[in-house]
Amino acid sequence: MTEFFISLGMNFEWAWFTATIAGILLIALPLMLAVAMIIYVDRKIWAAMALRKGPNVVGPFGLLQSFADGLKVFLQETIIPSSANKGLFLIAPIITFTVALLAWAVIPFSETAILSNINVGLLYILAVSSLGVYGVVISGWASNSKYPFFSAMRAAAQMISYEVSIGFIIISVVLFAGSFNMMEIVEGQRGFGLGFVNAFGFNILMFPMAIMFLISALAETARAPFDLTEAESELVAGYQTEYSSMSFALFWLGEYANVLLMCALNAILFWGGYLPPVDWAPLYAVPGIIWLFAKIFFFFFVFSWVKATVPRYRYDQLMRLGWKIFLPISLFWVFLVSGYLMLTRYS
Amino acid sequence: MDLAISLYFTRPELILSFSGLILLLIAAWRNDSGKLLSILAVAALFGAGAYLIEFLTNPSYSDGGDAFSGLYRMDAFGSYAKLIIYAAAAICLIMTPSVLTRAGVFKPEYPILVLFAVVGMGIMVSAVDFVTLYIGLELNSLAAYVLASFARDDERSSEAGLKYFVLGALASGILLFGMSLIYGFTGSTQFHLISDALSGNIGMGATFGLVFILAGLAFKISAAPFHMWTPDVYEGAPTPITAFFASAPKVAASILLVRVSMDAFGSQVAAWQMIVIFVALFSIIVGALGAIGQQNIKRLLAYSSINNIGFLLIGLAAANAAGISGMMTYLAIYVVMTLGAFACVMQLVDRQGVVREDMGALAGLSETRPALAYSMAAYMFALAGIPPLFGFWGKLVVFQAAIQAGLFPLAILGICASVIGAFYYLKVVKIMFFDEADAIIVPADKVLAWISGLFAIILLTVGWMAIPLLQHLGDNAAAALLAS
Amino acid sequence: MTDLSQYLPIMIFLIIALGLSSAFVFLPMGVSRLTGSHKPSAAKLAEYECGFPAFEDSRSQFDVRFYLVAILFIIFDLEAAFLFPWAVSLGEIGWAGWGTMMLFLFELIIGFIYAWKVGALEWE
Amino acid sequence: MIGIEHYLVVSTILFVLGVLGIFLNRKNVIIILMAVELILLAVNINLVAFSAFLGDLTGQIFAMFVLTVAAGEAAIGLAILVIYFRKRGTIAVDDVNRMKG
Amino acid sequence: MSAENLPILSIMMLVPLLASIACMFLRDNGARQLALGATLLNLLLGIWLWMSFNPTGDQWQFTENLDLFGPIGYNIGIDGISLMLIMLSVFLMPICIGASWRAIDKRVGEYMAAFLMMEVIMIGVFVAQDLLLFYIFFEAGLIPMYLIIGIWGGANRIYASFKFFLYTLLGSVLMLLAMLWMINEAGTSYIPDLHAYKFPVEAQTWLWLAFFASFAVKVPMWPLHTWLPDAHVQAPTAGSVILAGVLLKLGGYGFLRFSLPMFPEASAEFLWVILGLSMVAVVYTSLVALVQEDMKKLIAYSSVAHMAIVTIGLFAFNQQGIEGAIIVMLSHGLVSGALFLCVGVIYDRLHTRDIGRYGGLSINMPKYAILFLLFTMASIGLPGTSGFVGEFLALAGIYQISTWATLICTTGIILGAGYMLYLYRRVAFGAQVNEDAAAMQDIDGREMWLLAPIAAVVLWMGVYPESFIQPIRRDVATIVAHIDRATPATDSIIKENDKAMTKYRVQKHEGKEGHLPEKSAEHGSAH
Repeated sequence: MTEFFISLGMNFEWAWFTATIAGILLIALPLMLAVAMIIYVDRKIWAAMALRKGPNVVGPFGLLQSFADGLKVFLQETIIPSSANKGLFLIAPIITFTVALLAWAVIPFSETAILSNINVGLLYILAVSSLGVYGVVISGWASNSKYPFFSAMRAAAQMISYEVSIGFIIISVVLFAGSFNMMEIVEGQRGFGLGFVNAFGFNILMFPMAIMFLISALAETARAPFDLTEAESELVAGYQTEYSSMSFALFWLGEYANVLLMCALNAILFWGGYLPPVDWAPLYAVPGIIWLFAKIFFFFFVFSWVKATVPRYRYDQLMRLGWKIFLPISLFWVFLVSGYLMLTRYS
Repeated sequence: MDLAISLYFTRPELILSFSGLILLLIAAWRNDSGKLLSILAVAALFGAGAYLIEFLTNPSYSDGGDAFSGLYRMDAFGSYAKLIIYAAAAICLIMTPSVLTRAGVFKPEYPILVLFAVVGMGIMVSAVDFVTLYIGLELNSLAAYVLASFARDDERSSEAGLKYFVLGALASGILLFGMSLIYGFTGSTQFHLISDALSGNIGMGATFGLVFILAGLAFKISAAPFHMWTPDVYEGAPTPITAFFASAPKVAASILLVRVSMDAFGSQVAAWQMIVIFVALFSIIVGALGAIGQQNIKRLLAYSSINNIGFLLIGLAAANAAGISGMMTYLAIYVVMTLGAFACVMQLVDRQGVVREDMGALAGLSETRPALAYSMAAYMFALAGIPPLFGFWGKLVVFQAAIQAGLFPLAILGICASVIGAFYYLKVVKIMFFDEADAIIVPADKVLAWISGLFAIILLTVGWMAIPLLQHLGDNAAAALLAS
Repeated sequence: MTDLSQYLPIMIFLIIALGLSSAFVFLPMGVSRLTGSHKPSAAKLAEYECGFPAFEDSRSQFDVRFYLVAILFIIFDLEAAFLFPWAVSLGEIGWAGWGTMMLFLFELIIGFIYAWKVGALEWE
Repeated sequence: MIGIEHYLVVSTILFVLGVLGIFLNRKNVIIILMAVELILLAVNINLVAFSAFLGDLTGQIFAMFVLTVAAGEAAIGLAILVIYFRKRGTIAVDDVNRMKG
Repeated sequence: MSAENLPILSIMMLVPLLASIACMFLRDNGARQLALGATLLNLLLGIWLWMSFNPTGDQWQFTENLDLFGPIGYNIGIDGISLMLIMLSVFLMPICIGASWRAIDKRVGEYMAAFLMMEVIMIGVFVAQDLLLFYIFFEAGLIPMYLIIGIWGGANRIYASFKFFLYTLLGSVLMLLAMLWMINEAGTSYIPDLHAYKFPVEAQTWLWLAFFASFAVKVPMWPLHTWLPDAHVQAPTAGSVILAGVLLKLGGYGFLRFSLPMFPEASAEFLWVILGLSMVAVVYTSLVALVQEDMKKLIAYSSVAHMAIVTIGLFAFNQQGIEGAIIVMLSHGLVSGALFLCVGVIYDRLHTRDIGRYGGLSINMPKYAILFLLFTMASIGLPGTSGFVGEFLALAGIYQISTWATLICTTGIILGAGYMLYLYRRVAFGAQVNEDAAAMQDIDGREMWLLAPIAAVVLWMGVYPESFIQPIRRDVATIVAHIDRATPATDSIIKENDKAMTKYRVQKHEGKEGHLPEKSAEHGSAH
């Protein structure tokens, strides 16, 4: 893109700067749009599975429902509870949303479309998504109210628990890809399976990891069946209970942005990212970004599907799954994968 | 093969760590296996110690060798130190079960934590690189923090753990900051490279680094003016654990200090000598004065340990072979004295079953429990450095080194301050022998009685016979350290 | 030195994202004042408590197991930190490097088993 | 251009803040724990900066170890604090005074 | 049979050592009997030792050298001086045990053990031929003495025991440093070798001061003597006996064995210190003694005065002075010990040491009065008693160095006569003002057995001192020869006469014994 701005007569620095800004906006704004749409989609899928209609009033097929909701919260009064820590109370949604946006900086949308092709991209994502816990904990703490507080504690414990196994799962991927660079991880999947399938997940060793990652992603984003932070009967609306107006919406947006990010990571880490499913020349005619979006959408569909169909876990079950099942398995898999690679690739 | 040699050199640590891990598994399944694990841990210490003997007796090994490309050195110096450490830890492990069981806090984790701490100490004394040093130090410290607060339901124990943790962590931080500066200004973390890089005039940054490192290590050996945590931790921690703190980690940290000073900063003796002299004198005086008013025996022994560290540092201040050798001898004797004294303290249980730590419990002990009183008196006189108790020899060798190095003011001040120290040791003896009996102390556990008695006899007799051996080991150790 | 210029866009992104989310938070506050929907009242500003006033400080003691999880997380996450550089350089460090890390993992697993057996992982 | 001394200044400031945090803080033990972490952070900045400027990897490896140990330390510190709190019901610094002498 | 073939010195230390350990486990009477038996056995061994000692043989006899303790050589051996002091110790020991026979009724086993341990240590100090070994024994004596004073002492015993311990410890630690320096410098800790080694003069100053710190406290010299009255008053009778009889001699022995032969130049340089302090001590402590109401305190102060005579004699740098000093040490050991026993006798009956509570004891306790009189006279230095010989020789020796010192010290003797006679008058003569004192029994058989032997030896030493001078003459001569190079300048006004007198004395001995080495005779008459 820099070249394009240079061709407009800018010098390199300005061109680069403009291109970067443009790139950022090209990520951030569509993302917000996508989140708005995905909320609609979520509701639609959910409704369809429950044989309901879902939003269907605002706009054609209710397409504009999310925008209407957005407008409504935008115009609402922002209530800051009198007992809350004002500063922290307002910072929490900012953190949540900023972090949710920030992770997208290293996602490769196609061979060329990546904002920042850093060498430790995956590590960056891990780091940034860990920061999300701060938003949660701060919101719960600053609300100075029982339910948000408990919810925040639960959410934090849940997120960090699954982060551990996500970390180990990621190591399996990195072992195969030999790099933390997101681009290289995707490229490493080109023709990975039997010489023509573009996916780590195709490998018999990696498939279980792909599944575990998907489930961990559900837990990490507190989606059903792991949405214990907002188990209505106990904790009302979770850690955002005290929030209102756009602050509330930011949590909502951030959450969905994270869901999308997890879907994207699923696609990138295990299912070839922007590559077509198989390494067959005609498929490359379709732009990579379409492949990626398709995959993201597929995983989002899975997320919605799960939400609509699977009953909620108990908290102890959730923790047991994370600590006693995923963690040992993923640890064992590190051994397995590295041993396999030592025997095959590196010997 | 390089790795094979490295593993060969690190066998003591390997044995101990694997024993620790296996014991951990046993502890996980059997919650009542504390005694068994203690025995196994002692066996592991013996096993690891057996490998050290080989290093100490075979002269071709004495200069040792580097393992893991210069991170770790096995030599006579480290081996001797480890021998002392292992012995101290083993004795603590033998003494502990009955006492902690009586207090109701004995858990199978205890011997395991001790083992891990010992592994850390082993790494500390063998470290010739800041990274290894730090790892060893922290492995030791982390286990020690937990041990300090081992009696979870005792307020004082948890407070001791907290204090120990906070100040220990601060010390580590200061030490690390110093290390990072030294690394930055010399470009290496390996001792011999640092020593090379530091020859000649050194700049501000390196000087700061040196001072920070010394301060951090002074914290770890609880030398004044970085001693403030010691009395509280010693008082709060369960007594057998205090005994452990006063013995093995002290040895390890002192040895570490010696190695860092002589090895890494060997080219800058003048830069640290004054600091060490100051710390030594200050420790002697603070230890002596601080102990005088104490009403708690464990606090008194804490100050006594500060005092003793001061004397020990005189050997380091001398910065010569005699000084190093003297320190080794001092440490070996110090461990016996300290453990013996704590073995006595652990026997102070009165008829109501109350564990006594106050001086009052000692009153008239010579009439109610003469054997205990006499052994305690032996430790007090030994710690004061009065012949014919063997504690005298330790003081003598360090002062000899100071004299050899021409540090007359240090020697004179130090030895005069030792008289102040003698005052409070005498006070303990006075309470036991001259005062009227207050509490009735019941006969305690046989093991403790045996240990306290045996060590007292060692200090009176066997110790003197061991001088040639101690000197041989010490000289070898010093030679190995200075050769590197 | 490694090229850090790739991180500059992230920096810019951070600024933009912060600005964006701050705008989202503070803009409605201004808007609501303009539109007149900003009408705070004591009841409205009270914390949520199912309709009755709060009995006690909401930041009361909470379950120690949360601490436990936090501690476990710190430990395991940082073990993973050792695995990251190892994973990318597995090809260069060979069997010795692999063996060493397996040894490390083995020790980690023993600790894990211990934690499991003593019930540190139980939530019940 | 940012030179090594800038890193040093930052790390020194952090270090001093950490140390002061321990000694001047009269409120809460948790703050002390954070101050300790701050000190270690200062060290890490130093190590990484030196490592980069010296072109020597040791510093970064050292930093990794420091990180890990810091985590272990934090975990143990937290654990000790929990049992302390359970017993005393407070974590105010001024209340850590059961033993005097 | 000669004692040469046996490690007799070790045996003499081993006997009380074993007995001491055994006493720890014995009940009252068993411990008493064992202790008495062991000390008597040691006395017999001592007599045998004396008889086997050859005053003309090697300087060091009965040597045993064992390389058992690394740098601390187990080198022991004796010369005449050591022999005499060992004899003093083993002689006083059974008497001490006897004196405690009834007076001590609590923790008898430990008490006896402590005394026996003291005996081991005292013998050890006198036989040690290794610097470190000497130091170990020298300082080890603190522990049993501390316990003796602290456990079995009087009302204020704790203060006294602490003072005793810390004073002496502070003095001796500096000596330790000096010893370490010497070992470092000379490369040996063997005392005979160190005698031969010439330390640099500048270093000697410091070394001498360090040794002085230790010995001056031990002797004790004014103004470091303040621990002594306290310790004496509070210690049990036998403790006082040992303290005055032997422990004070350690200081004198130290000066003789170390300060003088090893640092002659420094000794000469610091002569004025010794003389000055001694002069003050003689006069001052005598005056203090005059006003004492407590018998033990009085005798304690008299000890300080007497020991000042010892130091004066030692630093006379000539044969008479040193011989005299040694005889004073022996004599004072016996006499002050006996005086403490005398005090103990009446203290056991009335439980007070207040002079005013007694009076007219010669009426109801005639035997006691006679013995007490004898010891009083010996203390004063009446001719015919041991006190006279030593003091005369010592003063004659110092007279060659300093007329003034002699003059002042002689006044001290007069003052000594004053306070001792005053004491005796108040106790033994006069009216029987107190009924309970008047009702006291005369000394019984046990007490007689304690005092009579001392009385006999005191008279022996007074009448025929040659028995005691003969073993030491050669050793003193060796020392004098050795320190000759540093003999200080004198302010004596009768140098010539003095010279003649010395010569006369030496010739007399030569004529009599006929085996005095030529060399020492010359040096003995140097001036």
